[in-house]
Formats: sequence, C-alpha cells, structure tokens
Amino acid sequence: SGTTEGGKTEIIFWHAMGGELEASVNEIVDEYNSSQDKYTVEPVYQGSYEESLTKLKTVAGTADAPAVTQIFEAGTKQMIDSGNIQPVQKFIDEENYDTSQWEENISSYYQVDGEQYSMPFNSSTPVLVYNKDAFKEAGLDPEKAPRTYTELKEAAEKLTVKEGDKTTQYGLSILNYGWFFEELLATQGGMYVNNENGREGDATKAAFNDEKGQKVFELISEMYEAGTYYNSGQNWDDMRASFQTGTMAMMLDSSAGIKGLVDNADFEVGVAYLPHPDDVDPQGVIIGGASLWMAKDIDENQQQAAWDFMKYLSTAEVQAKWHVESGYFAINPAAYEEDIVKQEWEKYPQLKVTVDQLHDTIPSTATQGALISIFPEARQQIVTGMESLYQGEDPQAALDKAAVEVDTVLEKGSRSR
Amino acid sequence: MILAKRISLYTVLVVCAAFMMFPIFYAFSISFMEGGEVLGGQLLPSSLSLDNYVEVFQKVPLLTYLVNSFATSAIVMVGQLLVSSLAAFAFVFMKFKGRDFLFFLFISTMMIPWEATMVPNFMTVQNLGWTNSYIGLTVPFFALAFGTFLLRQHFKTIPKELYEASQVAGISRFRFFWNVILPVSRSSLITLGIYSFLTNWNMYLWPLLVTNTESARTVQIGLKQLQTQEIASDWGIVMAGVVIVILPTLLLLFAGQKKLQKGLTQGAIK
Amino acid sequence: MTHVELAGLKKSYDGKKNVINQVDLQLQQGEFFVLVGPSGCGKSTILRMIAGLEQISGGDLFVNGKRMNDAPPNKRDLSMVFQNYALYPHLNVEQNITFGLHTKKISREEQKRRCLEAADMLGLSDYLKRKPRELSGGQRQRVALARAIVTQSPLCLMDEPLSNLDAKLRTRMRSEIRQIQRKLGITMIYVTHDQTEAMTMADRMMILHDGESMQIGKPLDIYNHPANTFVATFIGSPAMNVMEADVSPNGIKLSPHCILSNPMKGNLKTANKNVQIGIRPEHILFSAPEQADAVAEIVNTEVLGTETLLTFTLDNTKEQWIARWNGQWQFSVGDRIPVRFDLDTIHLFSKDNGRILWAANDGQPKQAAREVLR
Amino acid sequence: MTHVELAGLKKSYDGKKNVINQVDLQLQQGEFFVLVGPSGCGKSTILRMIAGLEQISGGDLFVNGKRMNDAPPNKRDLSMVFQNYALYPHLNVEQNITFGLHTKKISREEQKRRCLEAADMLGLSDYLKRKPRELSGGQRQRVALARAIVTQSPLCLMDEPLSNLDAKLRTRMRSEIRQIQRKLGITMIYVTHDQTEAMTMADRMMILHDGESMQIGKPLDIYNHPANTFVATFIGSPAMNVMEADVSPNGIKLSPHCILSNPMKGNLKTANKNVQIGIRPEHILFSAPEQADAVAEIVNTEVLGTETLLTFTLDNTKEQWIARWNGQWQFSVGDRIPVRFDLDTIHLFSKDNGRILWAANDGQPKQAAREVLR
Amino acid sequence: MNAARDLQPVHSQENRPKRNPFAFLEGWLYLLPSIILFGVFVFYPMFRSIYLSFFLADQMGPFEFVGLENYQYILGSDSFKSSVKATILFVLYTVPAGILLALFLALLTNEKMKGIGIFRTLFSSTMGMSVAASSVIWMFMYNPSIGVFSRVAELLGFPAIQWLQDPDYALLAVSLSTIWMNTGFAYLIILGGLQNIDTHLYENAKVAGVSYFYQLRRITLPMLSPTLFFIVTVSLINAFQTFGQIDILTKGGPVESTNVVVYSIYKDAFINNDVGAASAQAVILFFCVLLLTILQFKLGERKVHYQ
Ligand SMILES: Nc1ncnc2c1ncn2[C@@H]1O[C@H](COP(=O)(O)OP(=O)(O)OP(=O)(O)O)[C@@H](O)[C@H]1O
Ligand SMILES: Nc1ncnc2c1ncn2[C@@H]1O[C@H](COP(=O)(O)OP(=O)(O)OP(=O)(O)O)[C@@H](O)[C@H]1O
Ligand SMILES: O=P(O)(O)OC[C@H](O)CO
Ligand SMILES: [Mg+2]
Ligand SMILES: [Mg+2]
Repeated sequence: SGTTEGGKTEIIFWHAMGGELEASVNEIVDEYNSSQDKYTVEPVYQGSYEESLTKLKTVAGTADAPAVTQIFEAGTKQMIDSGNIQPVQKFIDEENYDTSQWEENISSYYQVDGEQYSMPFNSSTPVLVYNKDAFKEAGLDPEKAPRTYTELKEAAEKLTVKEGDKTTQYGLSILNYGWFFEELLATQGGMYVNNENGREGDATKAAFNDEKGQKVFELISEMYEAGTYYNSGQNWDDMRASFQTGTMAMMLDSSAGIKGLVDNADFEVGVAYLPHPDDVDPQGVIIGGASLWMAKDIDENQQQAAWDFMKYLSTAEVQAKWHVESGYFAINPAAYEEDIVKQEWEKYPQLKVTVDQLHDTIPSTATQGALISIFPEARQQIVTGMESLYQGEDPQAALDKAAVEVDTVLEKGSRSR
Repeated sequence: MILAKRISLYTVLVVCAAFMMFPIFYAFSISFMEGGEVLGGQLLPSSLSLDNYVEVFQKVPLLTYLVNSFATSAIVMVGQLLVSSLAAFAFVFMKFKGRDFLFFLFISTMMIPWEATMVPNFMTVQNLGWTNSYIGLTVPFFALAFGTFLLRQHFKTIPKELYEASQVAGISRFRFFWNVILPVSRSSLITLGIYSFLTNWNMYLWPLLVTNTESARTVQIGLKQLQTQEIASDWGIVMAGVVIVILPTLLLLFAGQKKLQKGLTQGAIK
Repeated sequence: MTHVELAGLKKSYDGKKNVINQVDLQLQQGEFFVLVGPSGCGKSTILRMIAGLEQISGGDLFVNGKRMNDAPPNKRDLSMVFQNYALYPHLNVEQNITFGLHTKKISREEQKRRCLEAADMLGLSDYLKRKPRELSGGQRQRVALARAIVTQSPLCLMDEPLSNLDAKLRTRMRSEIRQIQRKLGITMIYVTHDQTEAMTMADRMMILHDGESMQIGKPLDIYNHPANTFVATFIGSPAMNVMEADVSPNGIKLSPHCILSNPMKGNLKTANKNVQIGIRPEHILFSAPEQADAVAEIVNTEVLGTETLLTFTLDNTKEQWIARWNGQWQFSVGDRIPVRFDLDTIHLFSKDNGRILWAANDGQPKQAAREVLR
Repeated sequence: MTHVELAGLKKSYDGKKNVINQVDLQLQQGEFFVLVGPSGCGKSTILRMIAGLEQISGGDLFVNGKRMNDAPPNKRDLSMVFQNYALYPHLNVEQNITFGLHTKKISREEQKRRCLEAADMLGLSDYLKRKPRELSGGQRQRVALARAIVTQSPLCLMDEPLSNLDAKLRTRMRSEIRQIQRKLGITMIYVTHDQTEAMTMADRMMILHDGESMQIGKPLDIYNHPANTFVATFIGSPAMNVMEADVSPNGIKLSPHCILSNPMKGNLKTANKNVQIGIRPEHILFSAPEQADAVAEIVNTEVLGTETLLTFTLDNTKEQWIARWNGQWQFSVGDRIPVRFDLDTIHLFSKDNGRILWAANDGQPKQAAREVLR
Repeated sequence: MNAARDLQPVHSQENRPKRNPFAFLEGWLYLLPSIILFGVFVFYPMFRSIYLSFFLADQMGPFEFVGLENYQYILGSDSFKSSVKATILFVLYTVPAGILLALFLALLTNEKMKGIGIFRTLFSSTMGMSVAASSVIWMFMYNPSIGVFSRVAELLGFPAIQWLQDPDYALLAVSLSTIWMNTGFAYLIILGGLQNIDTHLYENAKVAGVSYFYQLRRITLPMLSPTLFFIVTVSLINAFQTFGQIDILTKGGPVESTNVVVYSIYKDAFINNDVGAASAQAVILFFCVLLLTILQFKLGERKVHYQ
C-alpha cells in the first residue's frame, strides 16, 4: 500500500533483515528519503525469509501489498508464477538503464528468458570459514585452507582433538540448511532439478540425487562416521556460537556472516572458497541472499517511486556502504573502488575472498541456480536427508528419498494454477 | 509441626523454587552481560550494565510495541469479558430452545486448534480490511469458550432468588445483568480479565500475520525481530528484550495470583 | 373480599407427575395465610406459581377476580421475601430497599421517603449505608422485609423467611412480621415447614402433603380437629401418639391388658373393629394406681426443666408412646408407673386412609382458658 | 476414676487475646459431658485442644493422669465426630467406617467384624455399599458415629453432631447417641449450642461464655440453681424473665404497682436495694383477681396448641414479660389479666455482675414429681 | 366462586404452558455476539477447512477438486506417520510429567507455613511467561556450546548432549521446556483444588493416625479428582495444539522428530503452499482430539468424585 500526501509519494518496503542488519537498512532508507523530495520509503520488518514470503503471499494482489518486498532467492520462482509482480525489466527498457554496471553473476540469477524480474539487493555466497589458531595448533598452514574433499577430510582429521572419549574440537561442520547442499552441488556443475535447473521449462523431476549430489552426502556421512564432523543443527546462531567457542575448527557460512564472526571471535578467522570433490573443476557458487520485488497492482506513481528507490540502492556509494556494514556483496562492482570498501578490506581481508570467489564463478545453468516454486519444501527434504545421515542412513538412500518427495511435490505443484 | 520436618520442607521448597525460577533468573542475568561474557557461558554478569536495555530500545521501537500490546490486550480483555459474560448470562439465567446444544457447541470450540483455522481467519480479516488495526488484532478473540465456561460456573453459584426478586420487582433482564450480575461477579471477572490479558499479551503468530506496519506491532514480534538469521544474535540484547516483554505480565501475575487461582479453580470444578 | 383464589391448581415439572394436585383456596383481603407441610410437599411451588415465577400447569389463579395465569411477575402487584433473603450483596441497605422502585415510576424523593419510613419501622435506620454482609441474620431478614414493604403491594409472599435464623431471633421476628402485616393490612401468604410458626402466626392455614391439601382452617381448629393422621401428627410437638387399637362396643383395646372404656356411646359402627387411636402426649396423665388405665414401662426420660418427656411401652409391646408432663420427673429406665388416658381428648382414625372417624371433643373444643393451673 | 482433666486450660490464636481462659474440668470414666454455650464462645476450641488438633497455649491436659499437651492426635486414644461429619465422599459407608483402622494393627477380618457390628447397632447394615451422598442426613450422622465407635477408643469427642439435622431426626438421634454411649461405657465430650440437647443428654455439663466456664453441674441442678443471669437465661425456653427490681425488707418492687412480699426473711442485706429478679415463664400464673400480684397487659398471645405463650407488660413499663401456660388461651392484645408470681421459685441476681444472690428453692429443688397435674 | 370467574371462558384443565416467544429471542440475543464471532472465526474456518481438504488449494483458495486424494496422500505418507508419532510422544512426555510436577509443587505449598505465599507466587510465575520469551530462554539454555546444560554437563564430565540437534533428544528437550512453561497454570489450578478440600477430612485422618502417603492416596487424590480431571483435559487439548515452542526451538526438525501435527499443518499451509493437505490434517487432528475428549469424559468421569 502507499499514499500520496503533500506531493510526496509514500511507499512501503518489506524486508527480512533483523537485528544489526535492520539498523543498516533503516539508515540507508533514511538517507534515501532525505536525498530527494519526491518519494518516501517506509521500511517494515516482516520476520525471517520464510515468514516474509508467507506474509507476502497473503497480501499479494491486494491493496495491502507493499510496493517493494525483499524475497530470498528460493522464492524467486514462486514470485514469478504468482502474477502479482511487476518485472523491473519494464523500467530498465523505458529508461534504457544500464544493467551492465551490475555484477553479471548476481543479476543473472533473477533473469528468466532474458527478462530481469527483480532487482538484486543483498547477495551472499557460502564460504569455508576456519579457525586459523586451530590450524596452527594442528600443524596446518593457516594461510592454506583445504580445497578438495580429500584435503578437507585430512585437515578435519588433524583438527579433531579428543580427550579420552570426548571430542573437544571437531574438524568441520555444515549447517543443516538446504542452501549449502545446493551450493556444494553447483560447484561441481551439478543440477538440482531437470530441464536445466528449471530454466528451460518447468522442472518436473529432482536431479540432485546423481553421483554429484551423492558425493556431498557421502562426504558428510563419512566425516561424521570418522568423528571429525560436528552436527550443529538448523540454527545459524548455534552453529556460529559453536565455531566461536571452538567446538569445530571449520564450517560453511554465508559471506554475510563473516564480519560478525571476525569481530566476535577471540582467534583469527580465515575464509576460503567452497571445497569440491577431488576430480572436478570447481564451477563457483550460486548467488544466495535476496532481491527486491515490485508489486504489480499499484499505481504508476508508486512503481516509479519503487524503481527510483531500487536505483538508489544500486548506486556504488550505497552498495559500498551496504557491503561494508552487512557483508553482503555489492551488486555494483564499482562499489569496490570506493574508499570505505578499500579501508574495510584492509581491516577485514576475509571479505575480499568472498568477492573473489564470486568473480571466479563460471556462469552456467548450474551456477545460476534452480528455479522451482516449491523450493522451501525441497530444502526441508534435503535437511531431513542430511539429518538422517547422522542417524546412520545410507547416503544414497537418504538422497533418493528426498528426491522422491521432491518429485511428488513438484508434480503436485505443477497442478496449481 | 516438628522442627526437622519444617526445615526439610523449606529445603525442598527452596530447591524447587531454584529450579523453577532458574530460566527466568538466567534471562535476567544474561540481559546484563556483554557479548563476550555471554559466549563465555558465565552465570552472572560481571557488572550490572544497562547497555543492553538502552540498545534494545534503540534497535526496535519497543515503546510503540509495548503500547500496542497493552492496548490490544486491554481491548481483548474488555471484549472477552463482555461477550463471555453476556453468553454465560444467557446460559444460566434463561431457558430457551437449543440452549444446551449451543453450550455444547461453544465448549467444543475449545478443541479446534487455532492454527488450523488461521488461514481462513486471515482471509476474513483481510477481506474486512482489518489488517494493521487494533480491530483485526482483537475482535477475532472476543468470543472465548473458556471464558464463557468459567463465568457460567460462577453465575451458577449466584442464588437464583436474586433473579426472581428482580423479576417480581419488574427489573428488565438487561438491567439485572448489568446492575446485579456483573458487580456481584467481580472476582470472577477479574480472574478472567487477568487470564485473557496474559494470553493476549503472549500471542505471537497472529499479530505477525495481521500487522504489516511497525505502528501496529506488538512486543512478542519485537522479540523475534531481535534475533537474526544472518548474523549471530546478540544474546545480551535479546535477553534484555525478553525481560522487557515478560516483566509486565509477571508483575500482573504477582499482583493477581491469589484472585486468579481462586477464580480459575471455581471454573475448573463443577 | 376475596383477594387471591386458586382453583384446581396443578403443577407438573416433567409433564407426567403432578407435584401439586388440584389445590383450591380462597384468600380474603388482609388475611395472614400460612402454607405448612413437610419438606418437598410443594409449598414453594404453589407460592412461585402465585408469584408468576413458575408456569401454572393446570387450573386457574385469580387475583382480585382477574385471571392471572399468564401475567408476568411484575404485573401481579405483589412483593416477595425469599428464604435466603435474596439481598444484592453489592448494594447497601438503602439501595437494596429501593432497588427496582423506579420501574413503578416513583420519584426519587418518594423512594427515599418510603425507604426511610420502612427502615424506621423495622429499626434499620442506622444501617442504611451498610452492605448485607455487614449485617446480622436478623437485620438481613428485616431488609428483605423492608424491600417488600416499600413496594406497597397489597399482597406479600414469604418463603420460609425465618428458617435461617437461630431460635431466639426467630421468636422475635415472628411477632414483628405479624405486627407489620396487621399494621399495613396486606394479604400475606407465608410458607413454612415449622408448625410452631404456622400455629402462632396464621389467621388460617393449609396443611400440604405430597402436593395435596390435607386441611384448611384456623390453627386451633386444626390442632383440635385434625382431619387425618397426617395432620394430627404433623401439628403438635411432641407428635400425637397414633396407635392401632381394637374398638368394640365394650371398649378400646390398646394392648392385651389395657382396655379403655368406649366413650362413643354407640356412635360408631361396630364394623370398624380395627382403628387407630390418637392421644396427645399431654393427655396421658400420671395416675393413682387405683385409677390407672395401664402400667407404663419407662424406656426413656427427658427432663427439659419445665417439663419432662417420657417414652414408655405398654405390656411389652413394641409401640413406644410419649407422654409429656409438666415439671421435673425423675424415673429410671424400666420403672413401671400407672398412667391414665384422658378419654375426653381421644381421636379415632380409619386404619385404611387415616381419615378422622370420631373425636371426643367433637363439636366444641375443650377450652382450657379460665382454668387455673395447679 | 478421673479420665480427662483440664487444668487452667488457655488458648490464644493470636498470642494476645485469650479465646479460652483458665478452664478447669475433671471428667469421670464413662461420663457423658456436654459443653454448651452460644456460638463463638470457644466450645470447638476446647474440644480441638483435647483432640490435639489445636496447640494448647497454657495449662495442662491430662488423660488417665498422663500429661498429654504435646501428644499427637492419634496417640491420645480418642475418636471424634465432626459437625459436618467429615465423611469421605468417595468412599462407601463401609470404607468410611473402617478408615484408618489398619493403623491400629487390626486384621482385615476384625475390621470387617467391628464394622458390621457397629453398622448393625446403628441400623446401617443395608447401606454399607452406598456413598455418603446417597444417604440422608440422619444416616450420614450415624456413619460418622459408627466410625467413632469402631475404633473402640475409650474417649469420644463430638462437635455439634446434630446441628445439621431437622428437628424430628434430632430428637431421635439424641437418644440413640445416649444409648450407645451407655452401652459401650465410653467417656463422651459433646459440644452443642442447643440447650435442649444439653439438658436431655448430659450427665454433667459446662456452660461456656466468652471462653470462660460459667457453671458446671448436672443439668437439673443448673436449671434449678443457675449461677448467674447468663446461665439463667441461656438454659430454659422461653428464657427466664430477668428484670430489675427494688428489694427492701418489705418486699420486691417490680413496677410501681406490683410489689411482691419479700420471701427472704432477712436473708439479704438491705444494702442490695437494686437487684435483678428472675422468674421462669411457667412460674407466672393465672390468678383469681383477689389473689393477683399484678395486672398484666397482653402484648401478644401465641397459642401453640398444648401451651400458650403470653407476652405482657406491667403498669405501662416497657419491659416485656413472658408467661407460659398449659392449654389454649385466647386473649386479645390489650386484655388486662390478673397474674400471680410463684414466690417459691424466684431468683435474685446482682445487678453488677449478674451473680446469683438468693434463690427461693435454695438447698432443695422444688420437686414436681409425684404431684398429679390437674 | 366469584362472579368474575364465572365470566371467564372455561379453560381446559391441562392448558399447555405457553412459552413466551420473546424469551427465546432474547436468549439468542445475548448469545448473538458470541455466536457471530464463533461463527465467523471458529466454525466458518472449520467448515472451510473441511471443504478445502477435498481440494488442491493454496492460500488464495481451492482450484481443483480431488476428492479424498489429500487424505490418501497424508495417510500414506511417512512424514505424517512420524508427525503422529511425534504428537503422541509429545503428549505422553508433557501431560503426565507436567501434571505430576504441578501436583508435587502444589502439595508442597499447601502446607500452612510462614512465607508460603512467596513460593506460591514463584511456582505460578511461568503462567506469566509468553511462549516466545520462554522459548528464547530455553533455546539459549540448550545451546550446545554456551548454554547452561552443556556447561553443567561439562562440569560434571558428562558428554554434552546436542539437545535440539539430536533427533533422539529434540522432542524430549522441547517437552522439557513445555512442561516448564505449563507448570504455572496447572499449579494454580491444582493448588486451588487442594485448598477446596475440607480440612476436617484431614483432621479425622489425624485422629485416626494414618500416614501422610495414606492420606495422599485415600483422601487427597480422590478429593482432587475433579480438579485433576479438568487439568488433564485442558492439558491434553493444549498439548495437541502446541505450536510456538516448536516453531522457535526446532522448526519440526531434526529429521522431523518434532514435527507434530499442528506444526506440520502450519508448514504445509504457509511454507509449502499446500492448503488442501494442511486442511485434511487439521480435520483429522480435530476429530482425534474430539474423540479423545469424549472418551476422556466417558471413562475419566466415572472415576471422578464430585461432591
Ligand atoms: N425445578 C424443578 N424441577 C423438577 N422438580 C422440582 C423442581 N422444583 C421442585 N421440584 C419438586 O417438586 C416438589 C415440591 O417442591 P417444593 O420446592 O415446592 O417443596 P417445598 O414444599 O417448598 O419443600 P421445602 O420445604 O424443602 O422448601 C419436590 O418433590 C421437588 O423435588
Ligand atoms: N483458627 C482461628 N484463628 C483465630 N481465631 C479463631 C480460630 N478459630 C476460632 N477462632 C475464634 O475463637 C473463638 C472461639 O471459636 P470456636 O470455634 O471455639 O467457637 P464455638 O463455640 O465452637 O462456636 P460455634 O458454636 O459457632 O461453633 C471465636 O471468637 C473465633 O472467632
Ligand atoms: O543468509 P543469507 O542472507 O546469506 O541467505 C542464505 C540463503 O541464500 C537464503 O536462502
Ligand atoms: Mg421450599
Ligand atoms: Mg464450633
């Protein structure tokens, strides 16, 4: 919804940025509001990614729908299918807006059939985070993080510390979250679903249970069996707390979390590329995080406001600030040339690693990511699969089971309007 | 009582109290800690710093939320008292066709999981244009089977002669309800009032669904807002939020515990 | 003038069994009428039907000649005092007394005036601002009374208003109620299960048993001429002794060795061989051995100070008689004493239906007045 | 043999005010002792101290000569019947009766035997499997009694066990309890506020008032020789008339025109000019005009059938006297009738403290026995 | 007989009592607010749920009639079976233990002692704790690295259990926190019930000299049975409807070990967009709870002693 009063058009902006990030968002919005006098943006927090997607679904197409909403990448297909969305391509075309200033690797995720649907905003990728002090103690080179699964397993073994029966430090931990599996699959060039990850037509079947997916599950299973892998559950906070208290020496995390880790840890934190099986060339990573979507059934004025706001967000200065404060990528690479970024990178060299990894990514339908509307449910199935590994389930069986479930919901989903 | 028995009883009481109160105490304690202390797993803060409290107010508009929570809880309280007492009055003091069936129907609503009805309810509220308003936050809860039941139990203890005396005197039914039944049942109404205030203060999912603006939000959502998915939560601040959220209800409970217990028991036992 | 009339009144709660069966009654203006009977006999039900609080299942109710079966309570121009007083606990005495007067379109001043008047009459003036719970039982009772008075309704109904009070207070309230009723000249229908209350207060009374009227009349007439064994044993304390007896022209045989001379002088058909005899405890007298009708074997003695109650048997039969003698008598269990039955006061009842067959004092009560005691 | 002894017993709930003050009492084995007094005078408190349910604040309690102040209830070898019976609603009669017997190491068979015996004695045999709510008030009372009996404790305490029953049942239960107590030979301490119960049941009784013992003795002794006005008016119904009077050597002046001749024959110091005179209602007699002591102006007549209660005043004074005459007397309000006071029965009390000063029947009660009435 | 009466038409002796039609209307008038509100916010959604359960549907409404397919799908799915199992286990963990704990505390504080009021207030305090706040606290306590449980385990030399991550313990952990949250309410109710028991019953027992546990077994528990019956019924219904703590603590995981039916309904309806399946589960849940409650009333009430 939104109103026009005193010549100013007011629009609502829903986001899922809680805690510290909410403060940054608010600050940026305030700056935008005072930078011009035509539009006012009001940011409103709507809960987690899942919750805000749920909420948007409830108001989409009504007068309550916000002009701009932040939706995580997994909701992309749902948004496109909903029919309540105004692709930003329209404004790009109208204005001849130069999208080449955007990071191609990021914006391509939100392109379907050459049309730009949403505007990338907070993008992240997974990285391997490790405890340099622990590396030193284990006799490993703290500047050389493991890259292949074999290296990873060896390092993990060395990093695992036992006191009698009790393990006081594990090697590795991966959060039980579907996203990490997707990434570990993509870096091998693996597909999540058929029809080129659903980008060449609607996906009808899961594809992740091939030998590439298999490798990921086997890695987890083997390491868990070997006692070098720590199950840190589904909660990001728990995982980070465990890392910070030294329960494990390595973990996968979102690039957006790096800064906080570095700040709070009482040891030196290292960041490295996502590991891959020994026999493949790493393809890079899929972009994560979220993008901004414009509502369709609102008046022209408000759409203009939304577009204007989006453009503002993608300027180099704003992106630089956002990158520095949040740890998310700048969607406009020019931002990396800004002074504040340079200063920040000096302080936090780890941040640069995340950007490099993104730049090294080889574009393909694999690294572009899957486009399915039932993503949230598919992720739950993967999580369940991962969790069952800790119960001693056979990796192939666990993966197949998840695939069957995903097939079922894909089939069901295809019957929806 | 023999001294030894007395001492052992007190010991057991203190131990139980320590166990029961530990989580609350723990939350208080953490709310005064700095980030490092929290991660260190300490039990007590090294100093009683109010920084977390200051920060929590800066982070989310807790003050607005507190006001909203108070307002909605109070409105729901009044609404529930009114609607429930009207219904209970009819169930006790009137004879009409279908009364017992209706009563059974009312009671049966206690068995319907609220979550199961949430989707259609949300659609209803939205179609009525009640989102982001106190109406949407409150009206759906005005009818309360438990409250009707509780008040009915109490009304049944009111001598029916009071009603008959009014009939002989020619006092209208509504006047009797308003001028006699309500004042006479004050203690039960207070019980139900406390109960409904507490339950509504503690509601989370519904306010999250029907409010999209900060000006309409309640404290429980604020609590969630303090935790983040993306970067590690600052537990000290979160716990400060927890303390702010639980403090009003704890105080209310402490003040009204005796009444609440009495009234609830009345409802519980036929 | 007939004020209230019940004609063939019936009541059934479940549509099957009649709790009240065919009750007929005519009340005069200003009469103090008492409905008395054991618990559950239907007294409250009748009162509540008159008040309009209970639907009438059959028969008719007339007030001042108008049929009132279906009028709502407040249209019947009556006031009511409930057993538990039904005071509003949250209102003070004054508010309680005037509660509901506004419906009668009475001005505030007039309400106040009537309230003060009634309070004064009942000695409540000092308590007008108190809440009911701050009053004693008797004071509460008077507030309930005051509330009935201020309505100035010509008919007042009371349902066991004294049963919650202690004995002493009860005695006092009895006469207070009676005095006020006389003073205001209202018609009163008063329900009680206490026969003393009925005897002392009623102009006329009805004895009710299982929803049927047993007898209607003045208290003393009923005491002296009970219509059946139920009335005979219900009125009077200790209850009249009612025992089986063989009646023959020669005499009345109470036990093998106790045969009273037949006082009936052929009044009774000899067919009625087996009847019940009724003698009140005070009419069984201590006797010189030579004048004795029988020898009583003492089972129990209760010396109450003023009087003594003796429980005894005759000739080893199981039936226990009670005699009531003035003064303090000391007997031991098993003592055998000569007693005499006052033949001038005996009643004979049918064994089949309990109806009175014959009474010694028929026609005129044995009047004890003007007779000096001792 | 002395069974229970209270020596200077005191009780204070708040540590300040004594609710029980210096009560001394010796009970003999097998005695039926009644504690009587108005509500709130401390009867239950004394009983509960004896039972061990309430701490003793001062003084001593001896049972069989052993000091028992601090023994727990179950060590005192007594049974107790509570006012509301305290039956377990979820247990049937049999289970109620045998409740707790196992603690006395009594075998199951023995429990069963005792229970059947007690049930038989109390006519409960048919109800053994019923729950208390399926019993009438009197039956419940008997279950409570049975529960006390089966313990075979030599001492039984009862706290107003009959106060919830209706009048008829009460009369019957009175004698039942008394008979059982005699049969089992147990010592009984029985609390009541009903003077009739006290009079008819007690071997001896104590009249309690505000936590102090007013008088201890046999019921008739107390009736005939009340120690003070409190006892005088508490025992006897209707209560003794206690009025102010001027005593001079010439006579006792009740009102300006009513002066009785002084029966004291100089027994009393003339200093006691202003005393209270006590006369029981039954000792105010109807009189031939020439023998009359005074003329009574009738205020109210209550004809109870057997007897008539007359309320009257003397010489327009406000004081209302009550007389009680046998038979049915019909007077109207305002009637003036000659009455005579039975000088052989009057009591004189101190106006200051209410203590008895002189009684006409002092030394020997006026025994009415062997005197034929009418 | 008086004249006026003779003029009256003779009524049949058994004139049927006429009911006042207004009484009927007035009764419903007082109930109207409740009826409307219940109708709109309880019964309508309930019926809509039943309706939707026969359709493929998302939050916008139904789009394809599928008959019993949703039911077949649910009843055949392993996930639903594990939900049912989790629900039953959850009920079994929380209801008896919670009531026993509350009963224990209530018995302790039913004694007359100095300062008992403070303990009563403390024990009832969880009633004032919101599910959201309580869950946050417990989540922190369960934190495997910094939470108090692992700290204590470490101190005592036990292996730290990953309460919320281990499918063997997660449900137990959620149950534990639920028991804590529910204790306050159950405690208040039970304490009230205890205080309603006639003290004379205990005095009689004292005179008889029976032991404390005998009193407990033969007097307290039977006399408390109506209260216990009430609290068992309410706790059962509540346990079946538990949502908040699961959402915050485990989100139904790990390996669906805490995915109780209500949470599964929520997930299907709001995350998986499958309102049809969610409705079918809601209908099943409703009838199970209804059946259980009726059963409880039928069986349980026989053992309850009302005065
Ligand atoms: N509302 C009712 N429904 C069914 N039966 C009733 C109802 N009220 C009274 N009764 C029955 O009607 C009969 C007469 O009851 P009523 O209350 O008139 O007796 P009562 O003479 O006033 O007795 P009490 O002296 O105990 O007050 C009783 O058998 C009673 O059980
Ligand atoms: N637990 C208590 N705490 C404080 N005061 C008490 C307590 N129990 C009784 N009292 C007071 O002690 C006095 C005597 O009480 P008690 O119960 O012994 O009277 P009672 O003679 O048995 O009266 P009733 O005939 O009404 O039963 C009363 O004034 C009462 O208020
Ligand atoms: O935690 P974020 O914002 O980096 O996002 C992670 C995933 O992409 C969310 O789906
Ligand atoms: Mg009645
Ligand atoms: Mg007492």
